[in-house]
Amino acid sequence: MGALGAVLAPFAEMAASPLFLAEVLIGGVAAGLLYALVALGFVLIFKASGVFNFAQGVMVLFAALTLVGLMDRGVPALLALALTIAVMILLAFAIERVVLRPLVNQAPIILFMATIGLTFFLEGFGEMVWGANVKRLDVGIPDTSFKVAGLLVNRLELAAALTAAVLVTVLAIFFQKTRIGRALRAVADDHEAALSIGIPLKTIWVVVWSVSGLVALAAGIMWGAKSGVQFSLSLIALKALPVLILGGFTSVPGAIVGGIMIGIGEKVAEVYWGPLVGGAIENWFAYVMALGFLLVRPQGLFGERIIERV
Amino acid sequence: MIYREAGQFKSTYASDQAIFPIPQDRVFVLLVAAVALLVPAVASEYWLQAVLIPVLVYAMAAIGLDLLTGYAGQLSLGTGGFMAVGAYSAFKLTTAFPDVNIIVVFLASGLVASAVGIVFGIPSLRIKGFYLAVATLAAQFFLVWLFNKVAWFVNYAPSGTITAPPRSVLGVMVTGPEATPGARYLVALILVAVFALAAKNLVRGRVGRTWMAIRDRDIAAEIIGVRPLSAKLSAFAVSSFYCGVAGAELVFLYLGSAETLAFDIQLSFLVLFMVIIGGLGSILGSFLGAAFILLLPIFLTNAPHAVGLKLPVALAKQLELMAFGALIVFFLIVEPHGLARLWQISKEKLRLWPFPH
Amino acid sequence: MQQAVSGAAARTSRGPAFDRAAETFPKLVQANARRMTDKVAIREKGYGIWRSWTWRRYAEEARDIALGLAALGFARGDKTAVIGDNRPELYWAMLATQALGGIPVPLYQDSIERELLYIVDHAEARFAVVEDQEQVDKLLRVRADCPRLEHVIYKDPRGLRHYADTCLLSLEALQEAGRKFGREHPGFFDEAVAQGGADDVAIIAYTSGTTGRPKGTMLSHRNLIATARNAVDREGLTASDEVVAYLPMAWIGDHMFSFAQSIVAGFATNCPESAATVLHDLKEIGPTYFFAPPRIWENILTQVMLRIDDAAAPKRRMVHFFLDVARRVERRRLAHEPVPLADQLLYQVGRALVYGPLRDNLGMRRIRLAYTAGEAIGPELFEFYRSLGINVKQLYGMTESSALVCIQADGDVKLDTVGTPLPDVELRISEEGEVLYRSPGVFVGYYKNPEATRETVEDGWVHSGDAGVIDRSGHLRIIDRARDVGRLADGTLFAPKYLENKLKFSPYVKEAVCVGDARPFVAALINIDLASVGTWAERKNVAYTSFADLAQKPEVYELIRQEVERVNRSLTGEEALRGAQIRRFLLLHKELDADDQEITRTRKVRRAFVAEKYRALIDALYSGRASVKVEAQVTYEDGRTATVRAEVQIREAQAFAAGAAA
Amino acid sequence: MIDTGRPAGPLLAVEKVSVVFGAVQALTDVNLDIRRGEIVAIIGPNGAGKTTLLNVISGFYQPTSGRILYEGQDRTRWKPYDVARLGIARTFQNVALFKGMSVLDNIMTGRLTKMRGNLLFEAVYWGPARRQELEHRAHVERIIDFLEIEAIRKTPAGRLPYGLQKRVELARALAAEPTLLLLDEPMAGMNVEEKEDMCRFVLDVHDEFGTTIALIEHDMSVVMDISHRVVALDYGRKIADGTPDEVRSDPAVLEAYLGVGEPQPQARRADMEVGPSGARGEPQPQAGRADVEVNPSGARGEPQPQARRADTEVWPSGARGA
Repeated sequence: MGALGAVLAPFAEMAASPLFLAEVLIGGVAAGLLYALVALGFVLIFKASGVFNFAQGVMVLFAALTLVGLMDRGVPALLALALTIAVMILLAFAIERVVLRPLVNQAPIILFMATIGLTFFLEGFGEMVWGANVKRLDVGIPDTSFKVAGLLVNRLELAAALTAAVLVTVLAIFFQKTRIGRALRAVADDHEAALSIGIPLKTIWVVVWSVSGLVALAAGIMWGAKSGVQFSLSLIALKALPVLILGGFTSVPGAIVGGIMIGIGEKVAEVYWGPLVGGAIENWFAYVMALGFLLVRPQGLFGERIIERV
Repeated sequence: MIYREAGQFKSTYASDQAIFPIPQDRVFVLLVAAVALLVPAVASEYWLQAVLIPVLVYAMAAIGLDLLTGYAGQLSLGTGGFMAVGAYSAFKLTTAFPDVNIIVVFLASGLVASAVGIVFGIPSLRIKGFYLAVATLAAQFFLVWLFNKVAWFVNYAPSGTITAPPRSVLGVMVTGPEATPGARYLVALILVAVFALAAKNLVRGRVGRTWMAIRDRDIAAEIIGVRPLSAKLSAFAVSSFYCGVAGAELVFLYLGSAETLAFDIQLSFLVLFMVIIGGLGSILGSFLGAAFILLLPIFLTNAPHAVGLKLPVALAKQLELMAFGALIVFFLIVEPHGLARLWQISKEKLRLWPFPH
Repeated sequence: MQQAVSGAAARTSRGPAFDRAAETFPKLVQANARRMTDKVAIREKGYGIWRSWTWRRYAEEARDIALGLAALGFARGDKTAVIGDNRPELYWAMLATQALGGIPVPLYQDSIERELLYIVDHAEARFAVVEDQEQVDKLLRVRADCPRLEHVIYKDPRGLRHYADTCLLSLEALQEAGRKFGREHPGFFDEAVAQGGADDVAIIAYTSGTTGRPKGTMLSHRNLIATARNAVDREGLTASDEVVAYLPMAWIGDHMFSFAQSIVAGFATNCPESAATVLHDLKEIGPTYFFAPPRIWENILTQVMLRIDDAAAPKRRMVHFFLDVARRVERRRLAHEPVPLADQLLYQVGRALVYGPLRDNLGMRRIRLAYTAGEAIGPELFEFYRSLGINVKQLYGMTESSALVCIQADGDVKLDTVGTPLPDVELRISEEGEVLYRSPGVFVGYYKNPEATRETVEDGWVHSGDAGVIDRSGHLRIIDRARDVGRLADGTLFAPKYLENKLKFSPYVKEAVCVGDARPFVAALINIDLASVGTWAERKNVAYTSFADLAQKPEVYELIRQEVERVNRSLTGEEALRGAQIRRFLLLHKELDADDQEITRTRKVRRAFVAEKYRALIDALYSGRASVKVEAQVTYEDGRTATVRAEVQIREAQAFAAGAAA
Repeated sequence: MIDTGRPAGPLLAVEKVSVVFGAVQALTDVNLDIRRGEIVAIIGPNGAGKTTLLNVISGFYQPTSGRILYEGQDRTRWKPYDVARLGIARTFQNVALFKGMSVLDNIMTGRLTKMRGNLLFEAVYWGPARRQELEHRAHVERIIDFLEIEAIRKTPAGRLPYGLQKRVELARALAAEPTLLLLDEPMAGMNVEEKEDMCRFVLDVHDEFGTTIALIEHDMSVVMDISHRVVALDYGRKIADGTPDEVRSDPAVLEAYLGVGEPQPQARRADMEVGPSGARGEPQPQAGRADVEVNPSGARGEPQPQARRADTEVWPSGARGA
């Protein structure tokens, strides 16, 4: 009874303090949007090239490092941003040329391992160029809170959430409305069909890796502004992975909704149940949550019923 | 070229299905075994401690992961977690029952890991491929977190580390501070040899075919009569057993003491690298992969010195990381099927020499 | 030049003393079963592994078959047709037939119904022991025309379960019936065997015949045993040798090597798993004793060269370098000249790097003794294998001589001879240049064809039909078929087969037919090798649609022209034949095919038939025209036929004067 | 026909089986009896539901309604691996060999239902585990001999030409010693010679082992030659069931194949040759049934797999020796 009571107690807590709950939920949504942003990077690349890009996390770090590094060297913020974008696009070209093209038609697991290799390389490279110490990234928005209808809202988190929301919308439009976006969707379903549209696979890969790089940059800026640009940034990729189980490797809406769900779930669990088990459960809770969800709904969030053919 | 196969004919299925059907290979294997047994007599302590022991220990883990990923086709990123289970089980068991032979403790730890592996293998019945890979991360993070948080696992040691207590086999100290590298090496060698043989036996027989059937064509396999539940969970069980024993060995024979950090996600990736670089679906590849992945950083660390380059420590570290990553990518491009395939091709070339194919 | 030569008198010291007059194969096998009870007599690859039978089992299996046949009413003198791939059971069936005083008649397994019908009917076979459904089907279809055929026994019951024909019986059931019969009639078998005598006919071997109907050559036990024993003695074969039985059982050579010699010497015969696996099984067994007609040596060489040409350039060059060294060394050895030290050293290196592995890969590493015969072997081909260290020797013989007349002795090997006579063999050359011989192996006569027998045998001397000379060292040298050797219009000697063999050494030439008798010059019809020319064309980016198309490509003509000129150049060193160089040639638009009767089933060109069939082409060769139109009937695999029209090109080839040899 | 002395009644009875995928009705009230010892051919245009029917029989799809009886026992909801243990084996339309394994191992895998497992014994390759490996190898070798694939037994299955792969797949199915053998287009994509071989093998299997065989086949000459009974499907419904001659002249079948009396969609493959070639009908240029036209892949009733989220293949398919 005691153990069960301890497990159930947080519900009473929630009911007792709805305002706090709301704050927790808002925090969860904000974190969730960031997860969604990182997850989007995965989804874009996976959808277009079938590559499980483990380097997405290190791309976040690398983008943020580059931006901060440039700003530290006195480059104006906007120019630094433009330069970083250029660097990320250049990186996409380099990856396509050096890693993807020679490995075309290899088994997905080989490509996956190659992206882990890429992770090592970028980590070493980033640190070599920009140094290994923690850097502050000032985006001009103070990390302070204000009250709205009795709720404590963090300015930075709000800005991050808004940016994420805007980015997600832009990407959705990009996929729905532009020619290349449609080609990207097609390529995910059928490589040959995509080729018949007339866009070379090579171009598609460069585009998705560039877009993923930009998404990584956005995530890097927001995360970096919040907790400083440091090595641990590359680990947020791991946080985005449960989102992929939940939302699917190829679903853009899945990544967004999944991200928010994971963000909220994780925050709630951390705040209300974490103390019961000594805390620090955010490392694994998201995974367990995603798995639990799968047991109930095997096809995931937006997956259709799977009909396998023989 | 070396092979002389004319006149080697098989008159029983047993000889036709032998692991090494060609006599020349049997001779070669015996030679390797003899050399491996004689190594402690000649190798320096550094080589034993820094190279040979870890190669053997990691090879054990790589075999475990290879059974799961290479043979049964279930991609796992939870190796570190399963190894942690083995290590902490061994620690708990040997401190609780100090009189039990440490080898028995290792095996028992493997069984514990095996049970944990089955539990975390359950999602494989529902999901495949990268979904499963991500799901196995749950095992990785949860298990490491568990051992970190629950002080019982470390016998409430304030440092949070587990330390290998001194234990002997046949009167020779094999773990703990007094165990010589040679003794630890021999234990690791014998364990990995025996279990590599067992793994080979498994994969060439009924259960191996079940796993490979699931890997190659899961639907056809099911229609042939393979039960996915038993096929996949047996793969998780056997694989985790190997990882568990490897985890115990890692602490008891190699590191001496460890905290949970030793079993983090990096370890999972390291072992996965070994399996991929070694060659999926090859027991031999697990050894080659382990050797390659462990020797590469040693080589990279020493390379600048060798050419007389003096680099700042931090820069050397970063360059090493870059070189490691770049070499991995390079290797995957050059030989995506791994060292075992290279070995196999060279062997075929030798057998067919002077013909190219 | 000598006109006659004889082999040494046979030694008689070997083996236990037998009553030679009563010696038969069944008795020898009984003796083997006593002397070498547990020595392996025969192996067969079946179900993926090699199964073996000792001499005791060999004797028992044959005995059960014999008793089974007896139970069916087999009478002395009855014939058993034996049809199928080389299978232990079929060898036993032959022995069983002999044990009962009957005569086995082996047939080619790929015979078409018409051929089968003729032989089964002519031989008056009452029994047939066959391998499988395929042969049963053929026999059942011709059975109406073979009234004497009563029982068809099959080894493999597969697909025959529902055949209701009462003449059918499985070998297993036959053996079972035999065992029962044996229990009921103890002593029957031994008595039947004891009744046999050395002069009983042991086999009727039908010769495929390059002309006319097949003739049934009757060979007695004495013929075969004496010949086998003489060869075994002279060549030093022992019970520990291994031979692979892969050539048709109906061919006298296989009968001699896999049956007669195996029984006489006690060595093991190995039967491959299937026709498709022969080369693989050859490698597994690694025979010590091997026979192949030039065609097979040639095919293997072509394969070797094609595979080596696929190797990376450095390796290819290395292999060719060492093969050249080997050839150089072998030439000196054959000429009994000293080999330079440098070459000796290089040869040792080459042995480690190339020859040894190559021999091993071909399954020829353990070969102590290998023969080629049937027709002349290209000297380059012969040199190639010998240079690898394979003891290939030429032999000469024919069905009428129990397969063997002459063999090159170890250490006395020449490129252009077929060796010296075996013990007890007398040899002479007739006035007309034809080879005549007399030996204990000379056949009893042609079955039901005394006229042909009279034509062939004169006072015990057999007319071989081959033109040959005996050289100073007593070696026989065959030039050609006696009736094919001709003279050009100007009187120059012209030996078509000699030229053809030289042409066929090229991997690109599969068959060649040379004409020139009473003509102003020699011309050649060449059949390209689709596999190797096709590969060559792919490498050269020459696109082609069919055999006919490929054969008429200018690039291919150029390729073959070089080969023809290579032959011409090599002739310049031969005094007698120098004048008969090939001046014009064409590439045939279709492959010569046994189904079209252009070549025999043993793949010998039917010269007369080809000359007649392609008369228009031959006329064109001598007309000076640059091309000729042909129509050909093509038979597709499904039996449909169609007429193909093609324009066949004709090219000139350069002739060389003496001393022009490179 | 083979008299096995078993109880009367069909070996397998499909009773009013319907299969629905989302909005697609793949099978509608299909009844089918497969009698012991017969060879039944299932024919029908592409997308008629033939493969779906086999999938339902082998337990891979669950029928939406209806029952399946095997030897009189209801086994409608059985899983494929349990169906395999009943003695039903099958081959697949697009060869489904285990490409990473040798031919021998592929066929050995077919004997799984006959093998018993004991991980411990297997790990030491000793005792019953070793014995069973060798015994089953001997059995498999008989099948190899039967199907004449001696020359390729150690070749990785993925490296074989298509025709041989089909033969190996048949071998794998035979290894299970099935009572009922389901063959999904065993001769598709083969040349004349390979087809003849395959026909012979199918007949030999029937003769030799008394196996009941149900096969899907397009080549009408093959169907006429080897089957005792022909069942025709169209749009997921059974439209004919009878002897080859009856079905050949059945108006519904003619219509399904040729669109006689109704405009024929061009997208529809009329790859069944019925009677003399003149009976094929003139090409019909008009647009026909819209549902066929919009789905260029021709698979009607059986939806293409959706972008399947749980099916990301990760390992190389190449052969891996160990």
